Order: sequence, then structure tokens, then C-alpha cells
Amino acid sequence: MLVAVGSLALMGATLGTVLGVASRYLAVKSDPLEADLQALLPGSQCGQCGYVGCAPAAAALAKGEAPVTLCIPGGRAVAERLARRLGLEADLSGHEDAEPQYAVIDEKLCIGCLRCFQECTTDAIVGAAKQIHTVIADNCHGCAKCFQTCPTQAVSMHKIQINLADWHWQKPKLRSGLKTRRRH
Amino acid sequence: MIVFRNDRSGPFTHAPNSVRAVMVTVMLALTPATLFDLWLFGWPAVFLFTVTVGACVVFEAACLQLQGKLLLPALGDGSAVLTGWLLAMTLPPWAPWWIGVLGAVFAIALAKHLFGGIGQNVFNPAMVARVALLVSFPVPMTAFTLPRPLFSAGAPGFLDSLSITFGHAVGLDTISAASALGTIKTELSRGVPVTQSMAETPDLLHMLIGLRPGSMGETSALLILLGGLWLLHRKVISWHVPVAMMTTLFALGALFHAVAPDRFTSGVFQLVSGATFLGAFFIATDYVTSPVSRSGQVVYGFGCGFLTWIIRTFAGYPEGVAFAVLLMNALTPLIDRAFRPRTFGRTRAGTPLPLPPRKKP
Amino acid sequence: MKAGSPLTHAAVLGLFCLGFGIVLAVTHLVTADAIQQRTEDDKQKSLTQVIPAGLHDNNPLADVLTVPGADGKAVTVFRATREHRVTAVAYEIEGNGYAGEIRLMLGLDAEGRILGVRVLQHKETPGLGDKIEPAKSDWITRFTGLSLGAPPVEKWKVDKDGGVFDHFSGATITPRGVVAAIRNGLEFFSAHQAQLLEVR
Amino acid sequence: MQDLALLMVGAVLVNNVVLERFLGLCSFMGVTTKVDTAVGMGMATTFVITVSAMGDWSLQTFLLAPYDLGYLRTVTFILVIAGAVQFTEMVIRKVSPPLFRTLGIYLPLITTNCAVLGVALLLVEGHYGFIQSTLFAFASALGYSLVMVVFAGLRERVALADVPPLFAGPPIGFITASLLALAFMGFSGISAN
Amino acid sequence: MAADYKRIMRDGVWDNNGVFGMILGLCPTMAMTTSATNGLGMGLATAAVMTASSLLVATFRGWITQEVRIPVYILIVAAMVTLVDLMMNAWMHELYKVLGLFIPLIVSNCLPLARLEAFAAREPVLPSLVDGLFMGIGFTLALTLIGAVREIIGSGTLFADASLLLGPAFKFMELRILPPDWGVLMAVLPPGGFLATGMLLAGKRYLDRRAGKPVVMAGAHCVG
Amino acid sequence: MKLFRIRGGVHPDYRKERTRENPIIALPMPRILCLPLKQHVGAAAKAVVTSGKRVKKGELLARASGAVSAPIHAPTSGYVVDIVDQTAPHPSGLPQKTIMLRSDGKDEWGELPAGIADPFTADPGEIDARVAAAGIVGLGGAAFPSAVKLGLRVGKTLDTLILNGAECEPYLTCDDRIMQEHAEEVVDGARIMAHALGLKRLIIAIETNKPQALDKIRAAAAPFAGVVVVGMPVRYPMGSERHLVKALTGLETPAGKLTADVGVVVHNVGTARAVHQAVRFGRPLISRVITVSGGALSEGRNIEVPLGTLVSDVVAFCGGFKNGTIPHRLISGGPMMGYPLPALDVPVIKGTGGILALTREEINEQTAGPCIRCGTCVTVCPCGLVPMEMAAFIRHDKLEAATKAGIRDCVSCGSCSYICPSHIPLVQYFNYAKGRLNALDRDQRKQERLRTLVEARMARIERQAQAKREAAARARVAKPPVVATNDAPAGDMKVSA
Ligand SMILES: Cc1cc2nc3c(=O)[nH]c(=O)nc-3n(C[C@H](O)[C@H](O)[C@H](O)COP(=O)(O)O)c2cc1C
Ligand SMILES: Cc1cc2nc3c(=O)[nH]c(=O)nc-3n(C[C@H](O)[C@H](O)[C@H](O)COP(=O)(O)O)c2cc1C
Ligand SMILES: Cc1cc2nc3c(=O)[nH]c(=O)nc-3n(C[C@H](O)[C@H](O)[C@H](O)COP(=O)(O)O)c2cc1C
Ligand SMILES: Cc1cc2nc3c(=O)[nH]c(=O)nc-3n(C[C@H](O)[C@H](O)[C@H](O)CO)c2cc1C
Ligand code: SF4
Ligand code: SF4
Ligand code: SF4
Ligand code: SF4
Ligand code: FES
Repeated sequence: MLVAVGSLALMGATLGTVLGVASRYLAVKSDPLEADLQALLPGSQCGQCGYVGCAPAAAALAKGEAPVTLCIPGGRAVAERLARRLGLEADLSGHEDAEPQYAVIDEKLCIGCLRCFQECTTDAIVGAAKQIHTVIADNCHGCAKCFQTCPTQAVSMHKIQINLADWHWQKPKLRSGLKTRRRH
Repeated sequence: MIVFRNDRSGPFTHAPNSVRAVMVTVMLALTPATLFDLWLFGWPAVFLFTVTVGACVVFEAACLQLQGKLLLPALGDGSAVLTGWLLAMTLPPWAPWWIGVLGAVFAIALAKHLFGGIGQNVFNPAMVARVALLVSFPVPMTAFTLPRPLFSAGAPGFLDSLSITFGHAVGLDTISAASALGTIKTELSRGVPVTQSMAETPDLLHMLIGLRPGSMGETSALLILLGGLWLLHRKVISWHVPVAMMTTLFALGALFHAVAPDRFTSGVFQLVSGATFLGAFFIATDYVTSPVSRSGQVVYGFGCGFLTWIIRTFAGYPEGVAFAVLLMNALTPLIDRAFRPRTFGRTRAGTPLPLPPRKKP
Repeated sequence: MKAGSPLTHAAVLGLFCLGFGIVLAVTHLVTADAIQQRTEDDKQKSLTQVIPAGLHDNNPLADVLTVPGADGKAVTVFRATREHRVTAVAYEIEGNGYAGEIRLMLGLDAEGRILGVRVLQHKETPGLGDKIEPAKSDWITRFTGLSLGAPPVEKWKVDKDGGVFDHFSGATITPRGVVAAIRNGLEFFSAHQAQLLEVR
Repeated sequence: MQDLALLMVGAVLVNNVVLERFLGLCSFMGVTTKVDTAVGMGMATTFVITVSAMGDWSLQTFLLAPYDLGYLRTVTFILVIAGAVQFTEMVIRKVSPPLFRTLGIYLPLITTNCAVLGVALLLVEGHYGFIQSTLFAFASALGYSLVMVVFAGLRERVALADVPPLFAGPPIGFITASLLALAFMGFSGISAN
Repeated sequence: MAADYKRIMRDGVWDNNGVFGMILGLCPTMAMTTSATNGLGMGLATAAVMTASSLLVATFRGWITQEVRIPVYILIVAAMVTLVDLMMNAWMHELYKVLGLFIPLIVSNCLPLARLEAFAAREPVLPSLVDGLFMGIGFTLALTLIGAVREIIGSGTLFADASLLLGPAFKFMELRILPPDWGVLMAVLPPGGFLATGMLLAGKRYLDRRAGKPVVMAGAHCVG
Repeated sequence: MKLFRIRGGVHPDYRKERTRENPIIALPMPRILCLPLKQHVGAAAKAVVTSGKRVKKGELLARASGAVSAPIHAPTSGYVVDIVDQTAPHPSGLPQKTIMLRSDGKDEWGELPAGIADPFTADPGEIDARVAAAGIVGLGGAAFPSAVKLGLRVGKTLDTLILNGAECEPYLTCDDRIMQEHAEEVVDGARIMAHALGLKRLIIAIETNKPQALDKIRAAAAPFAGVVVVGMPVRYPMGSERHLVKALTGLETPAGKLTADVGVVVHNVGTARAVHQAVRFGRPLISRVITVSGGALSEGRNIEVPLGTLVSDVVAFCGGFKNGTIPHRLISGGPMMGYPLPALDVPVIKGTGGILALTREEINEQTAGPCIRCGTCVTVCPCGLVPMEMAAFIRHDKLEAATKAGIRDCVSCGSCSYICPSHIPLVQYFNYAKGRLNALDRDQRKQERLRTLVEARMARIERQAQAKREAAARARVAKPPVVATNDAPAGDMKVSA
């Protein structure tokens, strides 16, 4: 009885010390978002997310490499919590999914008001006050901010046309003999 | 103005081959052995063969239908027929019909279509079916019968045969005879040395010709061998798997037999008994489940031979080809990873070759 | 959560260990007797199956004899006595089955006639070799009443090997192992009969 | 010698921890989507199983058995394992940072791997000596690593197949595992000879 | 988060079921489901452990420091398991003999620990208790279901020997579904365990899909 | 000569009989020629003519722009109609800047530079310059400016020139005919190139299925020491330069390097002839020999075509399509490496090796099935790749894995697609992936550029804010300024692309 209780307590104390020391001296610095995300994950280290444990999964989430639904054991609740936590930080507005486009300024309409110039984060628009502005198409990332601010609607957005140098073969279509009547 | 199709990149010439042609060639190679065996084991064998192949085709169609895939291209390639055919070749010829039907479920539904259909399965469907049946129904799956050639005396008539396959006319005990490997394994478990029990098995020539109890694929070793050689000749299969497998099996058999003839059967016996030839030429060579590179195929063949010998010699089951093939199937992705051809201009490790040392003129 | 010193952690974990150690130790105390009892019951039960209760007035579990067996292993023999005479003995025997060792309990009366055989443990294939369990088939009960002479020693085999015991279709190895084990058990009895029946 | 060899072959192939004894299945299903990960996990687990088997053996032999504390086995063993994992982590981190970088991330997963505790409990049941039990533990762990890597290879391939949507992911993983277990049944009965 | 008990219950039993949702606790799931009875027994034992340890962890949460969190949880589970082990051995001996090695293994069964970390360590006592209980019930149901499927196909019976586990009153549960000798042995052998679980997993997915629930593709990375 | 083994390869049905015996005939000068400004690898040429300008045959129409580029000359006399966007001879059918030249029917030569009388004593640089000025690009298919390759003598240690007469593509017989009919010119051109490269060793490699060509070239080369003519085994793609080099010298060009890095330069036989003409007679590259063949054509021919000739004119010259059948596909180049043309009204350009009008039966293109892992593609891949695996990765959009599997090492030879029993369009997968990877690279580069732009802008705004603060501080001291802010000097805003 005494041996039992004693030895068990001793083991626990020892292990506690070891872990305490370990945590003290071997602590790994982690970024706060990562730490937050990790705290939201179940911590069961099951590896089902495809990462070898919750910490790497949190890291991937923090880097935006993994979907919030990655954690199977966590289920819906964890996904929601993750989304909430990430939602505050990273607002993935739609422009990523939109087709790539670029802005064109109609010289006839441009009054040189400089508003678009001030909006453009990549300095894709050149021009000076009271002069006609133009867009350097190569520098335009298609955010359409200039399109929204132009008072005379001189800016139009155009889909980027492929040219001969950029053209490439399409991916072969799925086997036409199969999957034609897929129900799901 | 004529507009031409430009939806596909080259090449614009293709070899006149197709999956169906490949499968048909394999079936042709199997035909002599199959006909011989159907004759050897009579109507029940014919019925079982028909049921098995038919069930495979039916389940193939059902699986395609369920998944909403087109029936024709997949059914037409003949792979389901071939799977059923090979499965039937590994069953005891007088097994009841439901063995064939359940086998088709295991092979086609479980091992093939759950993985996405032809080409995508990781395990050999026919062997999955055979092993699943063996494990599930050891009694009917090890009840072999002595050859009773069609129209010979002692062969069951058509009606009798119907009830052998579809009813329960014959008690298993009355027909059952062990295969050569089975006999040796059983006798060994009683402590009878191999040298002695070998006397009870048919002599090697009979084994080769096939006048002995066993499954269809076992009992026509010679014709199977010929069919296999023809496949080699037609370049449908390459020599790597069969040669590696048979050499390994023979070498292990011969070596251990030389050391302890009481315990180990000879190399020649290993070759002619069981499904060695069928396995080496028709089963281990299944494209889908074997490595794609030549070097990988040699390793795979070696593994099949080695595991077959291990299982035959030490494990509980008398015949090891099916298990060996499945085990090597499992290793195939790793073999594919490890044994790939060397890329032109690169070392095996994948780094660009060093420039050759060159003299300045 | 607060980051404590190693000693805090040691204390936390240590205290939990202490607490649960106490809980466990107490539970152990409470259950120990019952568990002991159950374990004995288990043995008792397997013994009563091979030694009918009416044959003895002692506790066979307490009357234990250790005799070296044929292969050098010690065999633990439980003896049933009535009025200080050994009426029956029971001991474990082993045979080689299809999937490994089969352990059985063999009960004999003082003349060496089989009172009962029961399988204690086996790994035979369900549906095939497991017919040696009395729950699955009455095969194992057929040994009751037999002895080394009846049938004759050379007939102590399965029918496939020329003996008198039938095998299961498709599974010969299991019964073969069991029959051989029982035969060996009987031979052990006849080899050590005097010692086994000797009253202390 | 021959016995030891047989014991080891048996532990690796015949009574494979994962496929026959059903231990460590969660990591078997969870951490096998990539071969490289499975290799790392296998190595780390092998190490921990072997080390904690030694620890547990000592505990059993020198504390639990002599003082008749069998009922504390589970609790103490699991503490030893947790300690062993922690210890392993520290040692590797000190001794070989590169090794730590490859194995370190797997360590936390191992504490809750049934295979570790399972092997330790099997050892107690088997009444092996120290050398024997260490080898047995090592061989069992090898068996674990073997099937982990093989299974990961299979899953990598299945991931590229057109598995019906109903079965894609874990279901086909289980079915693949089923067929793998079927293949491993070929080894059954090896120890009998 | 206000405790939404209905949701906790539904999560435990169906949506986030230990076996079919989280894919955890697989070792007993495979090993103890050769029959419905075994599955039921194992499930009940695990449920008891989960409920008790959830309660304990939620209660002592404040005391447990981050660094020794895992060992303490494990310790709690281990202690509960040992309690169950001892009590079963003493008072439910028949079942104890069947479950054997796997009772101690509840300790390293990932499921209880995962729930402790994911739920009991964060939520109040009562929800934690409910979560532990219903996770346990869900686990029990899953095991019983897998066991039933394997038993019917493998041996043709259902709840064979249930009276040994639950007492003679439950003799009525012991059914024979298929004629004797009809069983497909593979179902009760290791491959059958994986196969049955895989099939049932797909079955749950089918039902979820039909009910219009978004199917969380377990492991988005491994979708074929 | 000892040949070294190369792995893989296929033996397609060569179908060369149709045109093998047909001598090269000149195409009557068409009325209109369309000359795209980019007919070669590298930067497009810059037009030096404007619409309405009259030109003589051989006159410069567009000059090379940049180090890797080639000029374009008038194939005949006439006047420039326009420089417009015209459908390119390219599978995309996208438009391309093209000089439209109307022939005046006189075919009047302009003034040509004088030929170099003895090229073998001339300075290599002079030959380079002449070849560059003549607008010669590789006629073996790649259309890489030849002068750039001849310039490799600087910086690389070379020892061998290989003349590529393999012509391993099915159908094509133009190189065969050139070697038969112009053996001396070919050998002379090759020797000139060897001289330009400073090389003594010249190997002319010809597949043994062209015995007459072999004989003729042997005879033509006999007088010259150091010229070796080698019969190569018939196997596609023996003509691929890396494999040819390996087969002939045993040297394997490391991945990512040029054959010149192992000391070997490879040129096509047609290129050699063009060099001969440019160096000896000062003639620019204004025509080339192509094979026109295929089951859908009434007649197969080897034709010397002025560059810029519309494919429709070439087809008409061969009697049009057989019985009015529309070919299943119209191919530029050989069937293995060539590409489909979207229409008939696209020009023949410097890189066009053949025009094939193929029937459905000849192409034998079938619905792709799943890969059955037969491994033949692995066996035949001359580059030691595992095509089935790469295609599977690409199918699942795992481009990174495909890159690791070696997609960048694939030469798109088509052997794998040719042989695949499941008729999987493997090469299209690879072409798609290569295109996607390039696009991703471009995107990546663009992203990086944009990021620097954003940073520059932030810095600028910060600077301006700083300036404003300072100004405000000063204003508190002095009088506030009246001028609006924000009009930063234009120089600050213009950011070069
Ligand atoms: C999966 C499987 C399980 C088997 N299990 C047993 C068994 O438990 N007991 C047994 O005696 N034979 C078993 N056998 C059969 C033996 O391999 C052997 O064929 C048989 O015992 C020989 O008996 P027979 O002479 O009655 O045919 C099994 C066979 C297989 C394929
Ligand atoms: C899917 C299916 C599975 C069967 N499985 C078995 C079986 O495992 N064992 C069996 O004896 N009969 C099985 N049968 C029944 C047989 O068709 C036949 O009725 C039975 O073998 C009669 O056996 P008996 O002669 O032993 O009464 C099965 C039938 C079907 C349709
Ligand atoms: C697969 C493949 C096949 C080729 N076949 C030939 C060929 O048959 N004849 C040829 O001249 N060039 C062929 N080439 C092009 C050569 O690799 C090389 O570019 C050319 O010989 C260089 O000569 P050039 O610059 O004079 O065109 C082939 C290229 C590849 C990738
Ligand atoms: C040489 C060769 C061998 C084959 N062997 C088998 C076999 O052993 N088992 C089988 O089910 N199918 C076999 N097939 C057919 C086919 O590959 C098989 O149905 C696929 O595994 C289904 O995806 C074979 C086909 C060929 C060409
Ligand atoms: S916002 Fe519109 S009007 Fe003003 S400068 Fe830009 S383009 Fe011109
Ligand atoms: S769309 Fe965005 S990036 Fe492009 S010019 Fe307008 S503001 Fe600049
Ligand atoms: S196209 Fe690429 S992958 Fe295919 S054979 Fe040629 S080099 Fe190999
Ligand atoms: S040739 Fe086609 S079917 Fe064969 S392995 Fe290659 S891609 Fe697959
Ligand atoms: S229950 Fe999860 S590893 Fe065993």
C-alpha cells in the first residue's frame, strides 16, 4: 500500500520535474497566431489533417496553406473557431477567384484628376495632374480600385488576353468515356 | 474556310494497340490450357468456369452502372473477363457455384471498382478473390478432385454435373483429393519426411502434364508454360517478372533440398507444382499491380518467388503464390519509388550529371 | 495558463499521482478478495468439468502435485480425494493444432479412464478447428470413458491416419493434435500412476 | 538463437502489431498519407517502443512483481512511456539536432499510440528476459514501421486513383488496409514450423 | 460557449462520432468487434472511462499546468481504466475475460485523450460530463454496429453469448441470422474488421449526403 | 564506328515510301507571301519596311533584334502590302505580326553580298556574321538561330560537330532528298560550320533506312579527312540531339546543360545546306524544303517552298485533298513532334519541316482509357522518365510532384503517347504542365515585381508624408505654401517594367 502510493507519487513528481525542466529549457518560440490556432486545435496530435501533429497543422493554418476544415477530430466546432480566429486577421475577399484582369483608361474620358493614381497600390498608373493617365498593364494586378474611384468612368476592366508567348496546351479533358453520367 | 481540330497535341500517330488487344492476347494464351482443363475435369468445371466469368462481367456492369460510368468502354476491354478467367483457373474445379459468384464480388467490386476500376486497383483482383475465398471457405477451397476427363468412365454426366456445381450432390469428402503441395504440407505436419510423402504425389512428368488433382491453373503446367512463352514472344509481357520469380523459387528449392531433403522439396518440384507457371506468367505479370520499370519488375519477381517459397515451406497454407503476389502488390508502390530508370542527364539520385572532365585545347 | 517552476509541475503531477495512487490502492484492497475468488472460481470451473463434483470431498485446487513430464516440463496435477483416497486427477496437456498450441485439461479417474477433457485455450480457425470446443460440437465429449487400452494405443489416432476418432471435414490437423495430446496425457498417467495416486 | 530469430520474425510478420494484434491503428490510419511521414513516424516509434519496453520491463521486474503491485501496471507503464517520449525528445534534441528536426515532430503523437503500451503489456504476459523482451519490442516496432511504410506507399497510389467519391479518403484507406491484412494472413502459421 | 447539450449529444453519437467521425480509438474497434457482444462490452467499458475522466479533468482543470497537462490527463485516464479493470475483474468477470488485454489499452486509446484535450479541458463540468458520456455512447454504438455486421456475416449469429455479458435475462438477444456453416469467415478475421469499418464509414457518408449534410471529407489532403 | 546504346525509343510505322522517291521540286511562286516576324526561337524581328515598299528577292524585310533573333528576307520581288496581325502557324491559332508580301511575278534578285571565296581560310567570326545576316535558323525543327550556335566556340571547349541526318520522324523525307540531291552542298556547309566552330571532327549521322542518302553523302565526304559518315540504327527519336550525341560519342549531356557543354554541336543537314548557300553565294534563307504528305492528300511531294507560302497553296500544288476529303488533322512537322495547324491559311515558316494532312485512320487516335500501368511508356521513354506517373500527378494538378518526377527533363518526343495502349494523351499532359509551370513562374515573377512596386510606393508615400511634416513644421515658422501637394515629379512615378 505504502510502496504503491509512494512509488507512484515519486514517479509523478520526477516526471513533473523533468517536464518542467524540459519546458523551461527547451521551450520553442512560436508565433502568436500559430499559438492561438494551436490552442484552438484539439491537440490530440492524431495526424489526420495530414500534418504530423497539431503544431505543424497550426503553422500551416497560420501560413494559410491549409483549409480551416483540416481537423477531422475537431469537427465543425473547431473549424468554426478557426475560421473566426482567422477571419479577423485575413479577409480573403473575392478577387483571388476572379479571372485575372487589368485596367484600361479611356483617354477620351480621363480628366487627369489623379484619384485612380492615388488608389493604385502598385503604381501601375502613370500620369500627372491634369494630364491623361495610362495603365502599365504589366504592373496592374487587377484590383479594380481605380475602376471604382474614377469619377468619369474612364477606367474599364479587361480580361487578360493570352498571347502567343503565354499560350499553352489545355489539360486533356477527363476521359470522355467515363463520368458522363455522374450522379453525385 | 476549313478549320482543323487543334484540341490535342502530338503525337499524331499511334501504335495500333489497345487495352482490349492486350487482354485478348492474354486470353488466347490461356485458351489451350483452359480447354485442356475443362476436358480434364468435365462438366462441373465448365459450369464453374462459366459462372465465374459470367459473374465477373455482371458485377463489372453493375459497378459501372452504380457509379454512373459508361458501360461499353470498360466492359469491352475484356479485363473483367480475364479476371474471372484467371480466378476460375485458381479455384478447385468442382467447387460449388456460389464460390464463383462470391469470388466475383471480391474481385470486381471489392478489389477493383472500389479503387476506381481498371488500372487503379492496387491489389490483383483475382488473387484478392482467391485468398478471400480461401480464408473464408477453407473446406470447399481445398477440396480438389482427381481428373475425371469428359466422356471417360467415372466422369459425371451432364445432369450429375449440374447438381455438383449448383446443388449438393457430392459430399466433399467423397471427391476430395489433396493437391501435391497440400499432401506434402499435411504429411509434414504429421512428421512424415518430404522424401517419403513425395512418393505419394504424382511423378514430376504427370505433374507437368497435369494428370493430378489441383486447380485448373495448376494441372496444365505445360500448356500454361507454352501460353506464357507465347505471351513473351508477342511482347505482351516481358521476361523480367517470370524469370526472376521462377529462378528464385527454383534456386531456393534446390538449395534447401540439397541441405535437408527430408524437410524441403526440390527445386523442380517447386516449379511444376502448384500455380507456379500460372503465377509467374499470368498473375504476377498483371500490369496494374506490378512495378512499371524493368528493374522494379526484377525485384518484384524475386519477391514473389521468395515469398512463395517461404509460405509454401513454413506457413500454414500449402500454396503461397496468391499470398506472395498480394504481398508484393503491397510493396509495388515502394518498388516503383525506389527502382525507377535513371533520368537522362541525371544521376540515379536525380542531380544533374557532372560535366565530363575536359581538356582545354 | 501560468508558467510555473519545475517544482510546481513536479508538485502538480506528484499530487495527482499521490491522489490516484491512494484511490487505486483502496480500490485494490476492496476488490482484491473478489478477484482472488474469481480466479479460483475459474480454475475450479474447468476442474469440475473434468472431475465430477461427486468424486471428491477435498478442494482439488489445494491438493497439488508437481511431476516432471515426458519433455522435462513440470506438470501440475490436481488431485481429487475422497476419504483420503485419490479418486481422480486432472492436469493440463498440450497439443499442436493448426494455428499453434492447444491447451486442454484432462481428468482421469484412478484407473486411468477419462472423466472428461476440456479445451482451455486454442487458436484454431473459427468454423473449422474450433469444433473442439464443447459449445460448438460434442466431439470432445466422446473421449469420456476411454482409456489407453480401450481403444488400443495404436488406434489412438484420427480415422484418416487409421485410428478410431473422426476428424472434421477439411480440418484434420486440429483433431490430430488433440488426440495426440490426450494419448500423451494418458501415457503420462500410466508412467506416473503410482506417484499420482500415492496418498500423502 | 533460433528461438530468438523465430520470435523476431514472428513479431515482425506473423503477429504483426498492426495487422494481427490491432495496435497503433490510429497512427496507422492517420499518419500514412505520405511515405516520408510514415518513415519518420516508424523510426520515432521504433525508438520509443524499444526504450520504454526496457523501462517497463525493469519496472515490472524490480517494482511491480516483487511488491505484488500488478494493479498499478497500467498507470506506471503509461507514465514511463510519457517519460520515455519526453526523454527521447530531450536526448535527440541535445545529441543530434538534424535528427530532431526529422523525428521531433512525431514524438508527441507517440504517447497515445496503443502499440507502445500494447507491446509493453505483451512483454509482461510473455514472461521474457531482458534481452528477449528488448528484441521482441524492437521486432514488434519494426513490424509496425514496415506496415506503416508499405501502407503509406499504397495510399499514395490510391490517392491518385478515381476512387468513387463515397469511398474516397478514410473508407478506401480501411479497405486497402483490409486487403493488406488479407495478404499478411499468408504468413500465419509460420511459427508453427 | 453556452452549452448546447443537444448538439453535444448529436456530435457524440453521430456527427462527430469517435470512430466514424474522428476515426480514433481504432485499436479496440478492430480488435473487439468480432461479435456484437464484444463490441458492446468494450464500448461500455470505454464509455465509463470517458465519462469519469471527462468529469475529473473538467473539475481539476484549474490546477493542471500546461506543461504537465498531457501526463496528468493520461494519469487520470489510466487511473480510471485501472479502476474499471479492477472492478470488472471482481464483479463482471466473464466480460473481463473476453476483453482481456484491451482494457488496459483504453489508456492509450486516443479517443478519451482527444476528447479531454478538445472538450473537457476547455468547457465547464456539466457539458464535459455530457460530452464524455455521449462520446462514450457513440463509441459503444459504433463498436456494437461493427461487431454486429462482422458477426452476422462471419458466423451468422447476432449477440451470441450476450447472456454471458449481460446476464441470463438477455438470452433472448442471441439470434441466429444465417444457417450454420454459412459464415464468411473473413469477416471475423482481421481483414474483415477493416473492411466492415470502411464500408460502414462509406455508409455513414451516404446517409449524411442524403440528409444534405456537408460531408467533411476526412483528411482533405487524402481525397483521391 | 562504335555506337553507344541509348535507352528506349519506338519503331513507328515510318510511311516514308510515299515521298521517298519524289525529287525536290520548286513550288511556283505564289501571289502572296505571309512572313511572320517571329519564325525562330528568341526575340521577334523588327520590320524595316512599311506597307507599299517595293522589295527585291533577298532584300531585308526585318532585322534581328537582340542577341538571339534572326532577320527576315524577301523570298521574291514584289511589294509589301501591309504588316498586320495574322493567324500564326501555331496550334493556338492566335494572331501574330506578319509582313504581307505581294509577288510581282518577276522573282528579281536584289543585290546580295559577295560570296566568301575560300571560307576555310576566312575568319570564323566572318562566317558567323554571314550566317546571322542570312537569317539562318536551325531547320531541324527547333528554329534556333544558327549563328548563335556557331558562336559557341567562344566560352565552350568543343571537339565535334555532328550533322543530324537522322530524320527519324515518320513521313518526312525532305532531309533524305536534300542529302541525295545536294550531298556536296550539305558536306560543304557542314565543313564550313566545322571551320567556324574551329573543329576538326565532323560526324554526319544518317539512319540506315536512307541507303541512297548514305551512299551519296559518303561519296561527297570521301575526299575530306576528319569527316565521318555513320549509319545509325533506325529508332525514333534517334534524331534528338542529346540522344544522338550519346549514341555517337557516349557523352551524356547533363540535365540543364547544352550538348556544347560536353563539346558537341549538332546541326541539321538542311541547315548545313543553307549555310553553304549563304557563305558561298551570299544567299539569305528565303526558302526551305518540306515534305508534304499524308493519306488525305492526293499526292505526296518534297517541295522547295518560298518562306511565307500559305499552306493552302502548298496543298493545292499537291493536288488538293484526296477526293475532297477533309483531313482529320493538318500537321506542321512530323507526326511525332509536330503540331496541329488550325487552318490552311497559315504560312510555311523557317521551322516548318513538313505539312501532313492525316486521316483519322493514320492518326489512330482513340478515346483515352485509364492507365493500366503496362509500363511500356516507361520502357520507351528515351529520357528515363516515368510518364504514367507524371501524367497522374498532372491529372491531379500536382504540378510540384510532376516537377520532382522530372517533367522538365521530358523532350516531348511523343514516344510514350505513341505506344500507350490506353491512348492516354501523355504528351499533352506534359505540354500542359510545362505551360502551366511557365505561367506560374511568370506569375511569380510578376508578383515579386508588384511587391517591390508596392514597397517602393509605400516608401514614396512615407517620404512625401515626411516632407509634408517637415514642410508643416517649417510653415509654422514661415508662411504656409499655396501649392497643392501630391504632384510628385513624373520621374518618381514612372517605374520601368
Ligand atoms: C484459413 C484456413 C484455416 C484452416 N484452419 C484449420 C484448422 O483450424 N484446423 C485444421 O485442422 N485445419 C485447418 N485448415 C486446413 C488445413 O490447411 C489442412 O488443409 C487440413 O487440415 C487438411 O485436412 P484434410 O486432410 O481433412 O483435408 C485451415 C485451412 C485454411 C486455408
Ligand atoms: C452467397 C452464398 C453463400 C453461401 N455460402 C455457403 C457457405 O459458406 N457454406 C455452405 O455450406 N453453403 C453456402 N451457401 C449455400 C449453398 O448454395 C448450398 O445451398 C449449400 O452449400 C447446401 O449445403 P449443404 O449440402 O451443406 O446443406 C451459400 C449460398 C450463397 C448464395
Ligand atoms: C525527339 C526529337 C527528335 C528530333 N529529331 C530530329 C531529326 O530527326 N532530325 C533533325 O535534324 N533534328 C531532330 N531533332 C532536333 C534536334 O534535337 C536538334 O535540335 C537539331 O538537330 C539541331 O539542328 P538545327 O539547329 O540545325 O536544327 C529532334 C529533336 C527531338 C527533341
Ligand atoms: C499480362 C496480364 C496479366 C493479368 N493478370 C491478371 C490477374 O492476375 N488478375 C486479374 O484480376 N487480372 C489480370 N489481368 C487483367 C487486368 O490487368 C486486371 O483486370 C486489372 O487488374 C483490373 O484493373 C491481367 C492482364 C494482363 C495483360
Ligand atoms: S480617376 Fe479617372 S479621371 Fe481621374 S485620373 Fe484616373 S482615370 Fe483620369
Ligand atoms: S486595377 Fe488595381 S492595380 Fe490595376 S491599375 Fe487599377 S488600381 Fe492599379
Ligand atoms: S514525351 Fe517525354 S516522357 Fe514521353 S517518352 Fe518522350 S521524353 Fe519521355
Ligand atoms: S503506356 Fe499508357 S497504359 Fe501503359 S503505363 Fe504508360 S500511360 Fe499507362
Ligand atoms: S486506439 Fe488509437 S492508436 Fe490504438
